[in-house]
Amino acid sequence: MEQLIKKIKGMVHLRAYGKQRDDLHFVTVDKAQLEMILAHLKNYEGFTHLAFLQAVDLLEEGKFRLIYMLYNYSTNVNLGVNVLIDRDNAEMNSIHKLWAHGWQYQRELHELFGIDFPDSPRVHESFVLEGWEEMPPMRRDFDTLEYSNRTFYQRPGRSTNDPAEYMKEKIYKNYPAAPVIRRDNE
Amino acid sequence: MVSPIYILVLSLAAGFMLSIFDKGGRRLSLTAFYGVLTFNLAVMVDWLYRLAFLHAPTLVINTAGFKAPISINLELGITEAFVLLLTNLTGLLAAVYLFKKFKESRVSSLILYLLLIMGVNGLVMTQDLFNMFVFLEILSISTFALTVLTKNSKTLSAGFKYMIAGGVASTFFLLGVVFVYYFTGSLNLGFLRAGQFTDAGMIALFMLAVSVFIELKPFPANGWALDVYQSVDSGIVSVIAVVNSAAIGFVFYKIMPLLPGNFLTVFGIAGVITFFFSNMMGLKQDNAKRLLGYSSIGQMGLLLASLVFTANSPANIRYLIIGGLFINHLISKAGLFWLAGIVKEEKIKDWTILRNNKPLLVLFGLFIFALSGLPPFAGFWAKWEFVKVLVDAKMFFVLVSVLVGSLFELIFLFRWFTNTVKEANSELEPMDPPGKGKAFSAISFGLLAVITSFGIMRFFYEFNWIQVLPILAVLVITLIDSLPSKVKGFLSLAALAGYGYYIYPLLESNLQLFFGVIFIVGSAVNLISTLNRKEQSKGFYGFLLMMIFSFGNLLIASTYLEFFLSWEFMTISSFLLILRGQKAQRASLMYMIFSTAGAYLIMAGFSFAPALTSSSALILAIENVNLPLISIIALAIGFMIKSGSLGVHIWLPEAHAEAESDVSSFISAILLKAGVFGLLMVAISYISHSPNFDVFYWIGWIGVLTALVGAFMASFQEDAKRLLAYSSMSQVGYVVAALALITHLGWVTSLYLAFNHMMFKSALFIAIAGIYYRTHTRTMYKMGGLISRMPWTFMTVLMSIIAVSGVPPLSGFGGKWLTYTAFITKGWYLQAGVLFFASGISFLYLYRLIHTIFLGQLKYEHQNIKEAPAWFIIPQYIFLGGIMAISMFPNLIIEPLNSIAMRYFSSSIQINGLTVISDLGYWNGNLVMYVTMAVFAVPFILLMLVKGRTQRVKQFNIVYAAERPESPQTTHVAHNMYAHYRKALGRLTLPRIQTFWNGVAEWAHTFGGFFRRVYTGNGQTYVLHIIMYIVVIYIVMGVR
Amino acid sequence: MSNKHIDEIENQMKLANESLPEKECSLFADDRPTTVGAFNKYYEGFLNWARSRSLWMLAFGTGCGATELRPLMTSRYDMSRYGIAPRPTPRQASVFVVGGYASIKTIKRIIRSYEQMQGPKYVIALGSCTINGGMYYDSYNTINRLDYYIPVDVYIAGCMPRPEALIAGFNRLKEKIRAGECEGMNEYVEKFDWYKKNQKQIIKDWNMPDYNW
Amino acid sequence: MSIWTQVLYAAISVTVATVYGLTLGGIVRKIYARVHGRFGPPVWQPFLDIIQTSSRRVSVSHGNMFLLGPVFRLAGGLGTYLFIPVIFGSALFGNFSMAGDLLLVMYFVFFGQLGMALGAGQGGHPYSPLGIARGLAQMSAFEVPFTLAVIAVAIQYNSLNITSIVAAQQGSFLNWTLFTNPLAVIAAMISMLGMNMHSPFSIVLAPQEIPIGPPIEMNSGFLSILQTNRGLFAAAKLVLFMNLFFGGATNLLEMIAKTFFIYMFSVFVGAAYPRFRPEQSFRFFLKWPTVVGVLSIIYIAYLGGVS
Repeated sequence: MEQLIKKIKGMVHLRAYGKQRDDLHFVTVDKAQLEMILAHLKNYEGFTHLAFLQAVDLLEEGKFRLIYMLYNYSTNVNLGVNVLIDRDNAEMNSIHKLWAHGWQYQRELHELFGIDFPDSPRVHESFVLEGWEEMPPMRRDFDTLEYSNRTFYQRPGRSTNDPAEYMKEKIYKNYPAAPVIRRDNE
Repeated sequence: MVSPIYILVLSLAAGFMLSIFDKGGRRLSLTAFYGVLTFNLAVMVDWLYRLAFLHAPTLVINTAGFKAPISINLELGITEAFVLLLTNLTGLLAAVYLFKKFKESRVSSLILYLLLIMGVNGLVMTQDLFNMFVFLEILSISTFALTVLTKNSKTLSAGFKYMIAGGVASTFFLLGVVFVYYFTGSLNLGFLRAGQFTDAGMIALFMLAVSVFIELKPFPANGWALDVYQSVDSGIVSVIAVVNSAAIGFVFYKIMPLLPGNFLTVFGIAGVITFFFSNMMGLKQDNAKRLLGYSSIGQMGLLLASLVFTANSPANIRYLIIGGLFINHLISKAGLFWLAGIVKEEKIKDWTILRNNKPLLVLFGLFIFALSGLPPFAGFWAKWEFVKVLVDAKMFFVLVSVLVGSLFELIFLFRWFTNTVKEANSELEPMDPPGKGKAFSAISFGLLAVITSFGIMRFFYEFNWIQVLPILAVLVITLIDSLPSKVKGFLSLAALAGYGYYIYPLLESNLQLFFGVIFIVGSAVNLISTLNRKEQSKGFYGFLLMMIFSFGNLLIASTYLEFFLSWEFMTISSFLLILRGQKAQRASLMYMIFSTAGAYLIMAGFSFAPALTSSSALILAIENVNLPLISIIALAIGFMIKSGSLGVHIWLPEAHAEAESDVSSFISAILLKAGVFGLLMVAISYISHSPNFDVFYWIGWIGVLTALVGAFMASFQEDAKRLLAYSSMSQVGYVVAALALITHLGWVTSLYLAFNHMMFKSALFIAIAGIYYRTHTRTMYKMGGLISRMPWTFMTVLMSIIAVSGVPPLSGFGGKWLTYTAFITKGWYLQAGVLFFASGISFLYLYRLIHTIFLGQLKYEHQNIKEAPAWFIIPQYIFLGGIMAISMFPNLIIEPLNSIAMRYFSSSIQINGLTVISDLGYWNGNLVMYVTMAVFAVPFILLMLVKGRTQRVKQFNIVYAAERPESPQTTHVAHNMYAHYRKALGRLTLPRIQTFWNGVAEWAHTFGGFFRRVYTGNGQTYVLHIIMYIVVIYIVMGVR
Repeated sequence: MSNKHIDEIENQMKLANESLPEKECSLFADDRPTTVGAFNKYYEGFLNWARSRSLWMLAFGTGCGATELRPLMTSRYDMSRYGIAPRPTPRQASVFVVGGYASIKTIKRIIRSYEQMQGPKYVIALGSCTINGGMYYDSYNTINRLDYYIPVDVYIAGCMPRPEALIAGFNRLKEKIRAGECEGMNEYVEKFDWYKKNQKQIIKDWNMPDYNW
Repeated sequence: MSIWTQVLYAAISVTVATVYGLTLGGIVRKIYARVHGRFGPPVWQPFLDIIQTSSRRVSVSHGNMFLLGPVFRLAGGLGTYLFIPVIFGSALFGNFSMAGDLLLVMYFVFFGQLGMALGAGQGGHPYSPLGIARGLAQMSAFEVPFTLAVIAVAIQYNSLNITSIVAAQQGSFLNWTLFTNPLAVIAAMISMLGMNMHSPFSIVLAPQEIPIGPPIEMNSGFLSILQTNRGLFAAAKLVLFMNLFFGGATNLLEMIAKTFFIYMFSVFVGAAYPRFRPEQSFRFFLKWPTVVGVLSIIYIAYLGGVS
């Protein structure tokens, strides 16, 4: 794995590298070099499978992090290739030519985060939200509660409880403490 | 009274003088040239008239003042006069055809032409062997010189080969002449008798005969001739192919009496072989003139064979056969060569431009029909009689070769014809208008063909006018063809009514009457649907009437020939009707091939049959005829081809599907019944005599399997008409199977089914025609939901499919009940089981038909279409009325059928009031109908009570798994509806029979191609062929 | 009343179906649903008894609560002994069990299926989500109150309610049916415009007719 | 016997058959439930269901053919039943069997199926034709062994008249076709599995694949008619089988007892086997049952099976 990282380092500008587990690594690369490195990983390093493509809204930094999670079937290693893109007018190149099913992820990202993938087929069709008109709902500055209140007729009198507190209060009131199971090896 | 010697003299003299005349201008020389040719013709007309009608004695002309054998003498009998008349006529017309060429080319061509004609005349008339040699040489040289007049390297080499081969043949002839003179001291044919020849003399005769034979281009020693046909100018080729061959053929005819029997047989067989193989090789040809060349060679072979094999026949029959074949060949071949010159296209696929010139197209069709030996042209009669002669002489090998060879010939001719008429060709180049001379010649021969055919029919066979009525109908309708289609339609209907009125008294038995109803009344109702035609439909009604009249004539035909003639008329007219379909090229060709094969079998079958003893209609007279087994088999197969039985059915779906939609109903509902009628006729003869082989047991199995396979095939079709076509095949399979039971109940069943099928299949085809008229598609999955747009048509289809499927209470159930009862009574249990299976399968295709067209989702493009026009609706409801009537009162039909069958068997059913009782069970159609109505009413009332407030919704208001349908196309389940059945049956669904016939076609082509390799194109090889051929013949004949 | 007059009234009864493309308008029925009243008291009572003993449930799992329907069908709880049977098509079903949270996408299908059921029809709403949004009360994508979109006869609270609770709910429904209180079908028609307004407010992509017959 | 008496008798006979058929349906559901280890619905559940569906206040129709589809179906069931003599020698249960013989009954079965197929077809739902295509194809397959068996029976008794077939089996239970021609009975009983469309031959309704198939658009009153027919038609088929193969019945009790056991055969098979795929089903019927059917004919017709 180190060799691979080195190799990547030799090829592109490696912004960050992190190792989560033995079989789970993350690298962060530049936006412009992403396609190149993905193609390389797919064609020469055996990362033939795109497990998912997901985004994280880094509101505070004004960025989106896109995670291309690749998987190598022969070594059973996951490699997440991260790339940071601007949050305003977010736009990214499409990878549907590398992985045909990529268009579906991109369509999802377009709908839920508002990230555009100009070449991707059918990217502007609605994915799960049929006819959504507001701000893309997965952006962190979208206030779902406000939206829900505005749209979905809250039923008055609804209250929320913390389940643990609630159970202690209502069900186990008569018990001094919750029963604790002790095991020998502890 | 001019002595024919002047023909020779004048031709020769004119030949020498022409070059002098030419100095005075081409006009003068041409006048002299045509004058001489006309003179020749006039002399022959005169002589033929004298000989034939004034009974003048055979003219013998002695030259140089001596009598034969010292001098050369000429003879002009009626035969010579006849041949010369035709050859001179052809010579003249060919010259007319070549007028432009003659005007432009050097004068020598005129001289050569005259010499050629003189040679021909001399050859025919001379009685002296040496003289014959001289004329042969003259002919040969002038021919060669004429061929090279068309100047290009091809003709040069072709002509050279011709010359060489002619030289070789002449050498042998000369040797023969020398030997003959050596052994007999005479060269005069009149003085030479076969008996005078010793063994050595035989060699002389052999040389003589074989050289003439070589000149007639026998297979395979004929490569030298083919190039000439292909490369030389059409006008001249027509002379070579027709006139030269005729003269040489006549020479052979003249020396025939000298030859011993075994020589003749070998020559005859060689002729047949030539006929067979030339035609087989013709299959692969795509060059028009070369194809005609093959055909010419083949025809000459046939002519030769007929000369040999009819030697023992009565004179008039012999004249008919030889003369018929000869005239037919002469007219049609010359005509076709001339057309080839007019069209100026080498490849037959380029002949499509002929479509631009309708009269020429008609002429082309005429010649093709004549050459194929179809009635009413001379070749048909000759072939009919020839087959009879061959059968009487028990020459089965020859018979088969002749028939198969004829079939080959028909195949390539009709491929050419259908290709010309129907081949898809987006850009039709305009055709140059033919020169006047060219057109005149061709048209004259067209007329001559018609006149001779009428002559034969009128004078030789003395046919009643009713037998000729089909042809007359075509002619009359052609005359009024400029009238609007509707007027012609009504006139046809009136004509049909008149015809029906006329033949009604001629129908002596109930059986004829029954088929009369199917043929005439059924056709009349079907004809209503054609009244919807908007365009002028040129020629349509003529052929339609021809077909219907031929149906009727089948009923009243009282001899084999009359029957067969009507049968052939029916085939021709139905072929032409099918050919009118838009993409009917392949379909019609296949139909024609199979029909003709069937027709040949029928012809052979009739030839095997003993003579009729009574003068009543054939269907009745046949009772007293004990048909031999071979005749029964041949006839049965022939008729089963027409009724589309398994194995020979592959023409059927194509023809039904590709014919125009209002024609298909005729084909299915009525034409197929003609096959049944024929088969019934065979069966009638069969039952009256005790046969030792149970043919009909096997026919029964074929019928049963036809029913099953037809039903299966129908289930897998996407094309509505194809589906109905296979359904027809299946239903007629039932009819044939029931007929094959040869029991009373079986025949009642068979006729009941035939009648029922006529009604519901007409209704269905007309319904589909109406739908096609509105939607312009036959592909079922492109329709759907039409019930709301075409409720009347839907009703027809609904009722009809109930009638097809045999669900009570409609008439179909009667058919099923009779069928199973009949089969079980007879003891054909497994057959009954298979039939039941077939009837189960029929639900598949019937449901498919009605669902994919009428139910399900209506397509966007059909949202606003209208109900089919009334002209389509009216006949449908007439048929529906018929179905309802016999459903409600089955006795209407069961009783007459019972009486028909009782003529041949004792009755096996009782009719007790409205109940029909058989040995096994009983059936009361009337009560079933009432009970059905009652049981239908009860749930209906119940439903009205419980259904609550009903909302009528539209086609997209379906549950569709909580989604909404996207489009009617994707929501309508129609395409490949029975995929699962196909999957279950697996390899059983492969089209094996189709594959088989494709294999046969492939095989024939390969063989044709294989034998064609004999023709290397090398002159030396060809000479070698000739020598080897002579050697082989020599050995085969056993000349010592 | 003249024919013309009747036509006018009928035209008023028609739905606009504005969201359908032009060429599809003729493919969907555009009639307004109408109320259909009960029969006389005793006969209707008998029918209601029969209806309550034969509840045909639409087998359409609309949310996670549908998981609880499986044990209900199978041997452990065996709903068939109460006369409850699943039907695969809304045309034949009489009870619609809405299985928990309903996203916008799902509610569209729920409405379509509900309208395609033939009345009298009943709705059992399962789980807290259908009552007030449950744990998804603040989601941008799930509704909070089912009764704003279709009439509900019985709510079964819980997240999720166990099969026993479902059986209790069905029994409650039966009682209501027998008491003749389940007129959701007519209620829907009477407040049709209100329901449609609520539905269309959240379902922006309304590519179906206004009433799915 | 006047026509009105006959109609009255027929009405009684039909009612009895319907009630009986529906009860059988209830019993089947009970049995299935017990095989699953459930209590199952009460045996009268089918009646409740019919009342429930027919008491719907509204219904939806896709057109006239859709409306007539269920009518055709029930008329088919009624007709089939009415042309079968139910109880040997009984005027009350003799029905209209004088109108036709066994062939009429066999073909009247198709009347309802064809009509229903047309009605369902007009529903416009894609699953309807899918189900019908399966049903028709399966029908064409299972009719083969059944027909062969019927032909064998016809040969054996030299009659297609149901009454005389039953008459020939009277006397001792050893006269039943079951014992005199066992091969035919085997073929017929296997094809009955297909007719009754319990699994493994339940490919038409197949709720998990093509939710309920042809009647998917059928609702309210239309459905109740179909349900009624289901009871009646089941009874009709059973009575036919009883008459042909199990000696018929001389009284109502015997009829009920016999048909019950005939029916249980297909119920037990159905409870024990999973569903075939369509092509497996077709192939199954065209293989061994057909062979058995052919053997039965050979046995009867050629090997002197009729002693």
